[in-house]
Amino acid sequence: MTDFDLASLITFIPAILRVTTPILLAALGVLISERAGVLNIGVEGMMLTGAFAGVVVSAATGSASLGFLAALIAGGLLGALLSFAVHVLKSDLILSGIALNMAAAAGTTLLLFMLTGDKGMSGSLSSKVLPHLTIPVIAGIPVLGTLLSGHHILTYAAFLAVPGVGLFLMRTPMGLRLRAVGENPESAAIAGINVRRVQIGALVTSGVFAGAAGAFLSMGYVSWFSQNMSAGRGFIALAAEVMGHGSASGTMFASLLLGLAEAASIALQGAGLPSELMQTVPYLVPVIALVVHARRRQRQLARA
Amino acid sequence: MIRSAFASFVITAILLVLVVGIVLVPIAMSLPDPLAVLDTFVFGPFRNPRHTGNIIEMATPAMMCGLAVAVMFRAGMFNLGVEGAFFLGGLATVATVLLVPLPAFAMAPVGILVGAVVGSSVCAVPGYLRARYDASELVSSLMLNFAALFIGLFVVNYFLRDPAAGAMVSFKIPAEAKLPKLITGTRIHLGTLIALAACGLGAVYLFMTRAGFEARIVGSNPSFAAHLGLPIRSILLRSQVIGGLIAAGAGGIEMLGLYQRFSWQSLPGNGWTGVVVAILARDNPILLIPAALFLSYLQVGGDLIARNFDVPSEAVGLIQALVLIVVTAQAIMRNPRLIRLVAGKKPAASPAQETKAVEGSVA
Amino acid sequence: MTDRPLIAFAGISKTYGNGTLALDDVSFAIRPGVIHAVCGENGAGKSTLMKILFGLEQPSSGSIQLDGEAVAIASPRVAAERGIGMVHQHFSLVPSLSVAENIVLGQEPRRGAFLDRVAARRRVEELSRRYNLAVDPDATVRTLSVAAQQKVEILKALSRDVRVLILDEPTAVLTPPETEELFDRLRDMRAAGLTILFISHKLREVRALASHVTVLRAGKLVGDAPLAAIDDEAIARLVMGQAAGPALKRGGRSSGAPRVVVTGVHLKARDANDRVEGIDLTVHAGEILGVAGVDGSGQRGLVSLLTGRAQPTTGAITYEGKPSAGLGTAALRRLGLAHLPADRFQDGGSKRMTLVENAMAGAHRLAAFSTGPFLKRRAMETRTEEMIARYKVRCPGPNAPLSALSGGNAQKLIAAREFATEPHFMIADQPTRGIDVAAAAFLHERLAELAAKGGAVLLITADLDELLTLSDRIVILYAGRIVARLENEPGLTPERLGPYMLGLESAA
Amino acid sequence: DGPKKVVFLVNGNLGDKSFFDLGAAGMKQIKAKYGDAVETKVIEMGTDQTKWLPTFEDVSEQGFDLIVSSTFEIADILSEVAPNHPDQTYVLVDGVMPYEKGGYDNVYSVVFKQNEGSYLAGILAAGLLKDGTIPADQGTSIGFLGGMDIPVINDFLTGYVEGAKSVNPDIKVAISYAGSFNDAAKGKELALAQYRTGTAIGFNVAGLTGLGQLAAAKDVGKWALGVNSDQEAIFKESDPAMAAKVATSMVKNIDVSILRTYDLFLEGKLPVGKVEAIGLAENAVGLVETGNMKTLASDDLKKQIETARAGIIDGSIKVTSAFGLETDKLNALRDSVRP
Ligand SMILES: Nc1ncnc2c1ncn2[C@@H]1O[C@H](COP(=O)(O)OP(=O)(O)OP(=O)(O)O)[C@@H](O)[C@H]1O
Ligand SMILES: Nc1ncnc2c1ncn2[C@@H]1O[C@H](COP(=O)(O)OP(=O)(O)OP(=O)(O)O)[C@@H](O)[C@H]1O
Ligand SMILES: [Mg+2]
Ligand SMILES: [Mg+2]
Repeated sequence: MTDFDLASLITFIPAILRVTTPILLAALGVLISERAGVLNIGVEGMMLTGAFAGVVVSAATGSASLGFLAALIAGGLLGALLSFAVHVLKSDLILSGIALNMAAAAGTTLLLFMLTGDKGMSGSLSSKVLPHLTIPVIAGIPVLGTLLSGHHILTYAAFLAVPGVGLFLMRTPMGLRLRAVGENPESAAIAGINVRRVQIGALVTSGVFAGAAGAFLSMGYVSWFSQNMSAGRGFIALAAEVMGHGSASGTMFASLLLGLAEAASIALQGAGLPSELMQTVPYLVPVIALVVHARRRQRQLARA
Repeated sequence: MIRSAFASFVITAILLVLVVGIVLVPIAMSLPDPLAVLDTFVFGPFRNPRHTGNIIEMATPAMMCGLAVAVMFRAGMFNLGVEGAFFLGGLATVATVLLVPLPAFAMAPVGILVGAVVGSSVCAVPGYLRARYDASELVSSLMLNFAALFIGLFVVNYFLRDPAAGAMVSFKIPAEAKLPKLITGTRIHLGTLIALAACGLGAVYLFMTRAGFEARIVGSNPSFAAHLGLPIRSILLRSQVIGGLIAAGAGGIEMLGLYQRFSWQSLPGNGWTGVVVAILARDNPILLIPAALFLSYLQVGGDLIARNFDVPSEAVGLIQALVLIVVTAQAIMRNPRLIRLVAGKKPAASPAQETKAVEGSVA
Repeated sequence: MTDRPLIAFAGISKTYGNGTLALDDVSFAIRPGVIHAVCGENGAGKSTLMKILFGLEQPSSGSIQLDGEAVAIASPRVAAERGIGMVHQHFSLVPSLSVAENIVLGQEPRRGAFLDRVAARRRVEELSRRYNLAVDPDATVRTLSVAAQQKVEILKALSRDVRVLILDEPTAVLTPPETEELFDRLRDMRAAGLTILFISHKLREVRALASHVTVLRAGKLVGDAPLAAIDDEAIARLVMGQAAGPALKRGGRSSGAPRVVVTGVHLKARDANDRVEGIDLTVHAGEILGVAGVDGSGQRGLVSLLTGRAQPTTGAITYEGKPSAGLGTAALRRLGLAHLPADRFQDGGSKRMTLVENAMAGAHRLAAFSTGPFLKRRAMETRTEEMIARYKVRCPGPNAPLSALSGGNAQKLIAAREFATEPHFMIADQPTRGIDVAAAAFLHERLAELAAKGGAVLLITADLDELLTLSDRIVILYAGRIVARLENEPGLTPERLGPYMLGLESAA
Repeated sequence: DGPKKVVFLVNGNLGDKSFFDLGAAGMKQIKAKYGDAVETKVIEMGTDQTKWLPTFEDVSEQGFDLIVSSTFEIADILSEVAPNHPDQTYVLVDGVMPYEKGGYDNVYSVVFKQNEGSYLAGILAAGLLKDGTIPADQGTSIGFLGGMDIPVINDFLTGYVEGAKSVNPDIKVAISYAGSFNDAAKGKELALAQYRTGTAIGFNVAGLTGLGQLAAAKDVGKWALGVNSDQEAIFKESDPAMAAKVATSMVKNIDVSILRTYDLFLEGKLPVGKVEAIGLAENAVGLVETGNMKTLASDDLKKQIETARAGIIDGSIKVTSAFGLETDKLNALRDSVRP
């Protein structure tokens, strides 16, 4: 792994995009909820449930699209559930999110056991996966082909969703209302906006994104569901959103940075350093980046 | 005050019966002896002193982690480093008692102290980055938790590992370093008293000292703190250092109280328990004690039915998640009509939108 | 005009969650096409009543009739549908959004799926022209001065098709010409058939504008009459439950040694409204120096320099002879600085903390209130109770959260805290904004008393009556500079100040 | 008297596709074989280690005839509980009691020589490359994907490396650790990184994480080696294309050995107070030879594997164990094969 030439760098890029995809999808979901003032801590559980629903429904129907739809619906339903806890029962938002994560971890395992008799994974189900896309002309061009073609459909979806979410938040009436609700719910209510409805919508949408992120794990990365397979990515997504300072493009760059750090730590395994130390890389790089970024902001503010 | 607090407890109790009823009853009905299942869940933890002891053992780290979270949340810091601080504190404590030649009487106090100082870095570093550079403490603490985990595993593997052991665990903790047991027949140890004292001191700190008062001012309105000329950065940092010391100290106490060796290979999850407990207690150090005991009671009751009946442990997890949501449900808990019904009196003022405050500090 | 009332309140009572009885069986009617004033002391229940009409609060009992028909106004949306608009006492704008976005929020013009920004901007420009309230539609609200935000508030309320417009203390921060302009517009609107509910503590404004007045005291209706049938003194008596005391006499103090000297100070700020472009200023012991100026002329920058929250880019400030360079707020407060901030909830206190905590913050380090690291809670509480009594703060008790207080009462508590330290130098920034006549008079006495005892006072206010009543000398700020320095002689009138404030004249 | 009662205590959660699931499978086999004459039970104790001791104490008082549990961590728990319940019989799978200090006459320990089975896996992997069954353009090195850098995982590694070296002393082994046992996506990414840099066949010893290697092998058309249970069989029905890339699995017959333990217990022949190390000789570990390996491996290679098996059983071949191995020595071994 010492020959870090251009060729190996280019083969490295698909890995970065793969690692980034679930983080980015979930982080965009977190972004929508956060801008509406209801930070979705339950994104981890929603991801896991999405992964589960995708596998089970695609195995039952034999259709990857139906499985994917189920993943989105499952995530959205959990968003609705979280919002029920927060808006109807008036429970604490953070605590309800944590509880939702607990419930999702237990619930998916329990359902898996009831369906397959196995608590670990769904290997016995013939579930379907979503395709990788080859872009006709571009695929043939040497470097560009590797960069732009042959990725998983949800990788494209995730990156296309970035301007989509950005435009939605910054340029549509709904996005305007959502930001107003998140920043100052009293003022939004005075302006005649139904705060509760906007927040419910945001949590459901957030859940849908998390469901898509989960589907990427179980219908893209691998072709099965396994216990707790989200493995903390929801929390990484939370961090990515915060690092992105509330903008869609910022969230994308933060997710890419986190993905890059993770992919680098994977590629550097076997360089002879203790594996534990290599594993700290994906967690230290973001902290350093955060500080560098924050210092620059501070200087800019000081200069202004 | 007391009456409405009491009313809250009565409402909680009634609710719990309902929740447990809704989830557990169908499961229990499918088993041969449904009543025994319910009975074990509710009363089982008190039938055997050992099980009652389990509640208290489990509540000990929960109280301290809850306190660490509460101290930081009160200063407006959404620092999640308690998880990593607890882990690293446990590790550094064990490393100290194993590697540093100390007289027997000094092992536990010095070990815990070193553990607290070393482990607190997981909260203090994000605290410093926030105070100095205004870098989000949520992100850096979330990340440093994992960094602490892997650095900890590295230390165990290369410096503390018992090669005679078949797993990656440290050498055994010397018996002299263990915290004394308080009640025979249980594992309740000195750490429980430390945790209770810590909660008491935490209440004193937050509500009766100048420093705690200032931290709360910063936490509730930083602009007001600036108007008063309070040294905001050092107050923020101080709160997170204190939180880190408590959390890491709790890790050390847990190790010397209940463990034979350092054997964690992943983050033990006490930080999240701390967040849950702190929210249940509304960041009030005294209420942390019943909150932690309540959570542990649920856990022990759940474990008992999972162990003794054909109830999947996951079903117990579901019940616990549901209970958590319901006991913080203001729509029910603080429903003025309900409280009046139970206490026969008007409810106290509810501080406006507490969730909002937490969100605010995230941004 | 018909005689049938447009709005009728019937037996409205409101008890807040904490048990405060804010309104007690209030019934009165408002005829269409009039300007109807509502007066009352701080905490009398004016805002609460208006919030009920606007659907923000629900009455505990009683009902509202609109056009003779009982209606349930469940939310602001319902109110808007019924043609009711409101300008709030406390701002209801979203700081990070632009002026145009704030104004169209909730009824956005669309182009396809997108927000039609051009149409939004056009709508604002049109409103702004129609009502003669100049605002920049693209400015971010956060960067606007309080007065500019107030204008946005008014435009926002007017942007809906309203037949009833509620204005809860809209003039508190407007300059006289701006107020006059607003009144002209309001009269036009009335002429066009709009019904206006107008809340103000200033009797002069009520008389100039309204045709009918309703007075609330402690939640009860104590008076309801056409203005033609009632004189000022009678209204004041209804408001306060007693006759007003003698008015304060202006000036007449002898000033002592220079206490705060500002020389050639510049401050570069991100926001042009906060920039200070070279100010020389001396505040002497025993005098009240009034600062006039359209809001956003550099007052905020000046205050942040004097309170140690910002350091001058160039120039120097000395404090009792010592240079204050590098000293932060804490150090300055120790030297005897006190500051009544313009935005009481943003800077002046913490809504979620109790009255005791708000009142004692800052003083808590004094020996009287702490021993070693510990607070003396009993002493703090006793002291707060004294403040509450002395400043007549209407509240459920010292341990209630600040959020439960009406705007004016919160301001009184904060003033009590700032005066309590017997400061050497007091910066009073809009000290009586939104405060009732009696309370304002009380605060004026405190300021005068402080000066009489040798304190130096810098009074920044948009209320020119207040300025002229209290100040010994007056400086006028325009675009970060002092454009006039005047002795407050008996002949000085608001009209003389106007041209300086608008930058039309300079005498410095 | 009534049926015998046996309990298996899981110090974690089921679904690991490793010791715990295999232990539970062993309990099923006992039930299947003895029917109404036995009551079996599986208790999940979860990952919170402070709960394990109380569970053992409870269970020890509930009149079970045999209490079975696994992994080294349980040795510490049993060293506290077993002496207090001298009449109770315990079985510790994959862990050893400190018998040398005396006591523990009521605990039977059984450990698996996974290094022996892995030695054969190493021969297979290196052999497939050497004889060209896997063409050189697929890669020239072999891979190892571990869950964590811990002794029980490294015990697979030492055998695997030594077996491969016995075929080709210059063999290169790409070694990665995932740091987690339930992150299949990360396992896939780690495996892809290995395959990308010249690995042609990899061995996964990482629970659910390791299964990611199979997905990677399928995507890039290279080879995987399963562990603990027959991983080819897991996907045979649901994803034949993926199952086709599993050359074989190194199985650890924990289930079989638990059944054997119970047989011995019934016969009164269970060697309590002792540790038994079982490996190739006892058929406790080994390769799955009925699946892809049957057609994939040449006869020569199969013969070579047989020879090695015999050598290990008769003691002429010594396989290094990671248990008790110092970190330095292990690092030296890893360095010697680094690509
Ligand atoms: N990835 C992208 N590709 C193309 N256009 C984008 C992309 N992201 C954002 N945009 C455009 O930029 C606009 C701004 O969106 P974005 O989410 O970046 O907010 P922002 O204005 O940068 O927020 P902030 O105030 O935090 O800087 C969007 O409305 C959209 O038109
Ligand atoms: N949200 C609330 N919760 C509890 N009490 C409140 C709340 N809002 C107002 N009050 C109380 O209700 C009473 C009436 O308040 P309101 O705001 O209507 O007064 P106001 O007449 O508008 O006073 P001001 O002139 O100071 O604005 C006051 O005693 C106040 O303390
Ligand atoms: Mg941006
Ligand atoms: Mg009011």
